Amino acid sequence: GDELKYGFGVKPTKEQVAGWDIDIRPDGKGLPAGSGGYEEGEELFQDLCAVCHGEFADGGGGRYPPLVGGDPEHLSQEASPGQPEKTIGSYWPYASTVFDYIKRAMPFGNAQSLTDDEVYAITNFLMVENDLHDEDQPMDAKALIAIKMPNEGGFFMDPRPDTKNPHCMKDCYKSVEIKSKATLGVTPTGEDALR
Amino acid sequence: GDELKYGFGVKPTKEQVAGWDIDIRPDGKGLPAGSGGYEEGEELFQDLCAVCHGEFADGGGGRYPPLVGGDPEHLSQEASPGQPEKTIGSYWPYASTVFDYIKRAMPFGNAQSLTDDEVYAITNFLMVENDLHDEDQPMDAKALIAIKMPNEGGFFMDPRPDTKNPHCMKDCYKSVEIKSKATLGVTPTGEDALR
Amino acid sequence: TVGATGGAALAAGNPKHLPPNVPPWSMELGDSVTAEPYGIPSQYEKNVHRRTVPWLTPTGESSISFTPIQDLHGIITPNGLHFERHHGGFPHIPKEDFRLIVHGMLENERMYTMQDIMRLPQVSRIHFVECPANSGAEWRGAQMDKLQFTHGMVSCCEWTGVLVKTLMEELGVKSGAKWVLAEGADAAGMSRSIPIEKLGDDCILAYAQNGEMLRPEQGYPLRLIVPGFEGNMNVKWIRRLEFGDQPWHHREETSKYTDTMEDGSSRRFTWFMDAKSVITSPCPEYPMLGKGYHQIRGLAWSGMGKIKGVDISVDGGKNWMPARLEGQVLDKSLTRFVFDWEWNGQEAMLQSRCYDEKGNVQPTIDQLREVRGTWSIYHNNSIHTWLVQKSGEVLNVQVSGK
Amino acid sequence: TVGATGGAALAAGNPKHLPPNVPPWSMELGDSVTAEPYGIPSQYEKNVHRRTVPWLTPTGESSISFTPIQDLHGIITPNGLHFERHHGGFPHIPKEDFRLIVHGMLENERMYTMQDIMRLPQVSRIHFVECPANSGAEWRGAQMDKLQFTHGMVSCCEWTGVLVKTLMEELGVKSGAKWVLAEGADAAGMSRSIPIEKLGDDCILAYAQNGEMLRPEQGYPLRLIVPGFEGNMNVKWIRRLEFGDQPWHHREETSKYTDTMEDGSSRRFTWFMDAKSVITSPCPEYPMLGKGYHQIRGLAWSGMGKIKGVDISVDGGKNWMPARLEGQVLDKSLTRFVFDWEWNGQEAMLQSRCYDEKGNVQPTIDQLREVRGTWSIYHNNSIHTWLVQKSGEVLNVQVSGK
Ligand code: HEC
Ligand code: HEC
Ligand SMILES: [Ca+2]
Ligand SMILES: [Ca+2]
Ligand SMILES: [Ca+2]
Ligand SMILES: [Ca+2]
Ligand SMILES: [Ca+2]
Ligand SMILES: [Ca+2]
Ligand SMILES: [Co+2]
Ligand SMILES: [Co+2]
Repeated sequence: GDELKYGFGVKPTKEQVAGWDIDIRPDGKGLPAGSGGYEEGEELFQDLCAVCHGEFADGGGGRYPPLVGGDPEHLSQEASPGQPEKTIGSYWPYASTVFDYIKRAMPFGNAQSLTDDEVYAITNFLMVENDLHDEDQPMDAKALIAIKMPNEGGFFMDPRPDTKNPHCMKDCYKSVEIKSKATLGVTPTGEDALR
Repeated sequence: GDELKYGFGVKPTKEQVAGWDIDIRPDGKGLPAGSGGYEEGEELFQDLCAVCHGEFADGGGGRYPPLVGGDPEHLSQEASPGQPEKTIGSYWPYASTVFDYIKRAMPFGNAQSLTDDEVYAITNFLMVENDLHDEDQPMDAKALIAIKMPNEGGFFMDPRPDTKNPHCMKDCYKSVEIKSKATLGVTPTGEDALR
Repeated sequence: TVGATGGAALAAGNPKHLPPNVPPWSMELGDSVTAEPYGIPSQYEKNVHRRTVPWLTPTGESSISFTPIQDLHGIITPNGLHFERHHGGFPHIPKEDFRLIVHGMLENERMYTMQDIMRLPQVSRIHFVECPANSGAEWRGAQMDKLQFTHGMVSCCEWTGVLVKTLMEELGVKSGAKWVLAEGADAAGMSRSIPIEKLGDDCILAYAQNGEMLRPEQGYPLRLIVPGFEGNMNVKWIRRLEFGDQPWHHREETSKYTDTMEDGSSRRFTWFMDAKSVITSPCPEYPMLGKGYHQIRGLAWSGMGKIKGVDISVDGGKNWMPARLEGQVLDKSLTRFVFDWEWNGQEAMLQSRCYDEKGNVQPTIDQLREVRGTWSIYHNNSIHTWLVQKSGEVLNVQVSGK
Repeated sequence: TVGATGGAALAAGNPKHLPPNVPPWSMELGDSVTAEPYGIPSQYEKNVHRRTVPWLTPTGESSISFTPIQDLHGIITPNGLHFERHHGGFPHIPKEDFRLIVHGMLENERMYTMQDIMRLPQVSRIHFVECPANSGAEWRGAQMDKLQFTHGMVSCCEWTGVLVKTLMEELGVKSGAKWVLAEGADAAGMSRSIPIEKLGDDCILAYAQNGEMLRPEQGYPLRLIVPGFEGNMNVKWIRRLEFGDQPWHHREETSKYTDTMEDGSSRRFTWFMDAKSVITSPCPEYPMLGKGYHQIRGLAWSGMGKIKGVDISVDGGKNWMPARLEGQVLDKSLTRFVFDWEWNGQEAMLQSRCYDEKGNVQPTIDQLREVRGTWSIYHNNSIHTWLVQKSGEVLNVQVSGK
């Protein structure tokens, strides 16, 4: 344009932008037209996703992340000592993220290969499995945005700095005790350290 | 030693130092015992050096530097326009450098392989060829140091800074003329730029 | 004075090559110039390379490799050793096929080639990049047995590129724009929401690291540098910047890279990398060589500015002494510290504690857990302890002081 | 405003990979972490490497390779691209077989292993190394047709090692010691006399460049760094330092590296690398892309201190405008400058002229020849001129102004 100081590059066409403008926001901005049913989604999931995420989308006991499981009421240490189980239903604040992430990144190895209808269908399946959607209802933009995620209220903004080390220089402790030691050999050596 | 702050390393033995302490100074310090004659030197030169530096040590028209040639009186542009021919006799300020350099670096590909007697012999040969030594006299430390190189007086200490750009910013010249242009293709491309 | 001269015995070498002998390399010609048109490290440094820990992630394409900081000096990380953190493997993108689309709440939208980007006014800045999962395993206790794995997800280069601010000024940001989505062209389409004040401050669309074009695994041909912020906001292979008025809350800032507290609530947008330091010598990979003088060395850095100082303790935090900062001390950059120590051969607990120019002081692991619990996964910037044993061996431990 | 947008046309790329299409690398997984445990450059940057000019020297073992400064940014030279200047090829020395003997006019003589050297107090400094023969061919007139060959014998790294001063203080220098011989373990046994004031000032026995151990061709495992002084005084594979009271006048400071004047007399010990600069963009390898905005970029450096400023002329030196120094401005280091230019498409003669903090101003080639003649071979730090043609092509020329 004339008012550009340098003028490098070109104005992208609407089509060019649309091909890459795949992001979804929590308020639904970016959600495409389309919809998908639960059964279709379940079938797609079994065909394209279950090999890694398990038939029931709970990880299947394998290496890949579970997409179902955990409990949004059990994220505290009091309720669940140790690493809480964080999945879509137990942890994610917004439903939009499910659609966005599947569309841009899954299946792993063939990202951005699903049609929008297919993403809606798979999202339908996953939301049903996470007890967040009725399997008899289609999933479309409107239905997705209507879903209020159980852990939406569980997030708050970064409050750091949050530690205050008094910066003591002398006689800071009476005694110091070793609480844990790393086990030798726990990290790989030789070829094992190269995938 | 006890008085060392860090104490790393060890005190080298005299032998360890002597094995590497090969440098020669203009006043003769470092010159080893030994000597060599002109004919021996000439033979050694033909056997070990002439293949690169030419039978007469003048470069032989090849790629390697001449060791004989030029004229210490002809280093000026008035006497010899263009690159003056700089060799041992026409340019080097000290005879010691000849011994030092041959001992540490030549022959190229088998450095530090000559005995001290051999270096004296080859030095004898080269000094004779440079009109700086009598071929009937042996070359030893004393004889080497006695040689006063013709261009010894031709050197002086760095006087820089030696330019004074007035750091003009505006209207510095009335006119500017191109005096030369590089020829395209003079530097190698592709595999030719890798030896 | 000290008398630790174990060096000679420990680094014996082949007697044929030692003084007074003249070794072969002082006699035979070496390699020619351009024997390696693009040089490679010495064959005697083959041990210096990135490493991964296969059991940390499901697969190598979504995984981490660690910089061998135990083998490095100064503050620059050489390009071949920069740590990796990928979510879909790293692509090999032909430069001429690369495009960056900048769109959304702008007066002018634009699509750039690499040639376009490189014609814009250029800046060069030295900054660290650290993954917030660095030292993450240590939340639970001393876990990793080597420095490369406790602290190796941090690197530092001179980055060259165009300030995003330059683009923003040229294209004109519409009023109301508060957030920008940065999205990569990798198979993960890695995306993060960046607050616009930060983006227009010191963020760089970078194409060079330590002088040459980015490495494929660092985002060739273009990446975002968000100085001092979480590693994965420094989006690699960046293909898109969308200007908007709300954050996107995408997967890498909700499911991941959020920090869950003891009470089950979670912090989001935990952007700053905190002030952090670690001793790199000695360490498990490079134990003590003997009693006497040892220069303790390490690295310190802060996402909030320059490092102001580093203190060293050799008794697990009871007493501290100031270290010296060596070389360049730069904003949001690795900083080298050194400290002269006399080791008496007894057990010792070595710690470094840094503080930055904004007044932030590196906390102990107890102070951190007090506030954040043990399961927040990320942002473990705690003071790290090496237990030096009488044998000289160095172990990763965690300590508590009363 | 300007309208130079040749970029899109010039960097077309494969339409299948361009927006709105999603290219394969955004869909298929890339390479895993540690696919390259020691990383290598992108296959699309294969053109970026050192080059030599075979006809400059008799043989590759005594020769030069040039850094491709036309392809670089910022001030750091990545290790694989550091220029080379060897006199007997470069050796591959096993670290454990390496020894440094320090002897002569000292209270204590010492022999060190690499382990010993690395235990000593460490410093890290960013310095350029330049061969005095850099730009040497240009004394006679515009000779080399490419920037890599007119100015590529200069590189800049972060060097880490022990200050020679530290050794001198420990070993105790005897009164009367004024000169030190630095000698290498290569097949040339490269030796230079160093004045003791300089050696004890900022000289470093360096073992690391840009964080990792030296490259074989840069002196692995140990080299001398003599900041700001002639390249070959930075002795590589250094095996010996002898303290004495007289200079040695060895071959590399008499037969070579001395400067013969018009009248036939010759300067010796011309140690300082003078203030020097060159425009790296545009240049013959990277011509102008079109009319309008072009950020002129280049490098400036001085062996006497920091660069204070750089001026740019586009009319062969008639008029000058100040450039901006970008990034780090350090003592005896490469310094990046940038200058915003609007090219009107007409012929232009671009020059850069630097000045350092000591008041030295880079001279024109005429000013240099006035003092030194044309045949002094070394230390050509003259203002360099690029002739920009209407086609955008850039030629190496020399000009004279009246
Ligand atoms: C070949 C293995 C594989 C396949 C097939 C696969 N995924 Fe994944 N999935 C992964 C991996 C690995 C991750 C974690 C990626 C990361 O963290 O970088 C993941 C993560 C996810 C996540 C985010 C989980 C979280 O808690 O953050 C979702 C949702 C998901 N996958 C959905 C799907 C869907 C839907 C499909 C099929 C259309 C699918 N995946 C197919 C491997 C796979
Ligand atoms: C395989 C080739 C070769 C052989 C054989 C050789 N030289 Fe050389 N010589 C060279 C090269 C190449 C140089 C220049 C080295 C440099 O500048 O780094 C040189 C340089 C010299 C110089 C310095 C010349 C100057 O003007 O600075 C002297 C003296 C010399 N050689 C003597 C000898 C002697 C004596 C021998 C035999 C004992 C010998 N050379 C054998 C290749 C050779
Ligand atoms: Ca969008
Ligand atoms: Ca069903
Ligand atoms: Ca419950
Ligand atoms: Ca000596
Ligand atoms: Ca004869
Ligand atoms: Ca004469
Ligand atoms: Co965070
Ligand atoms: Co000189």
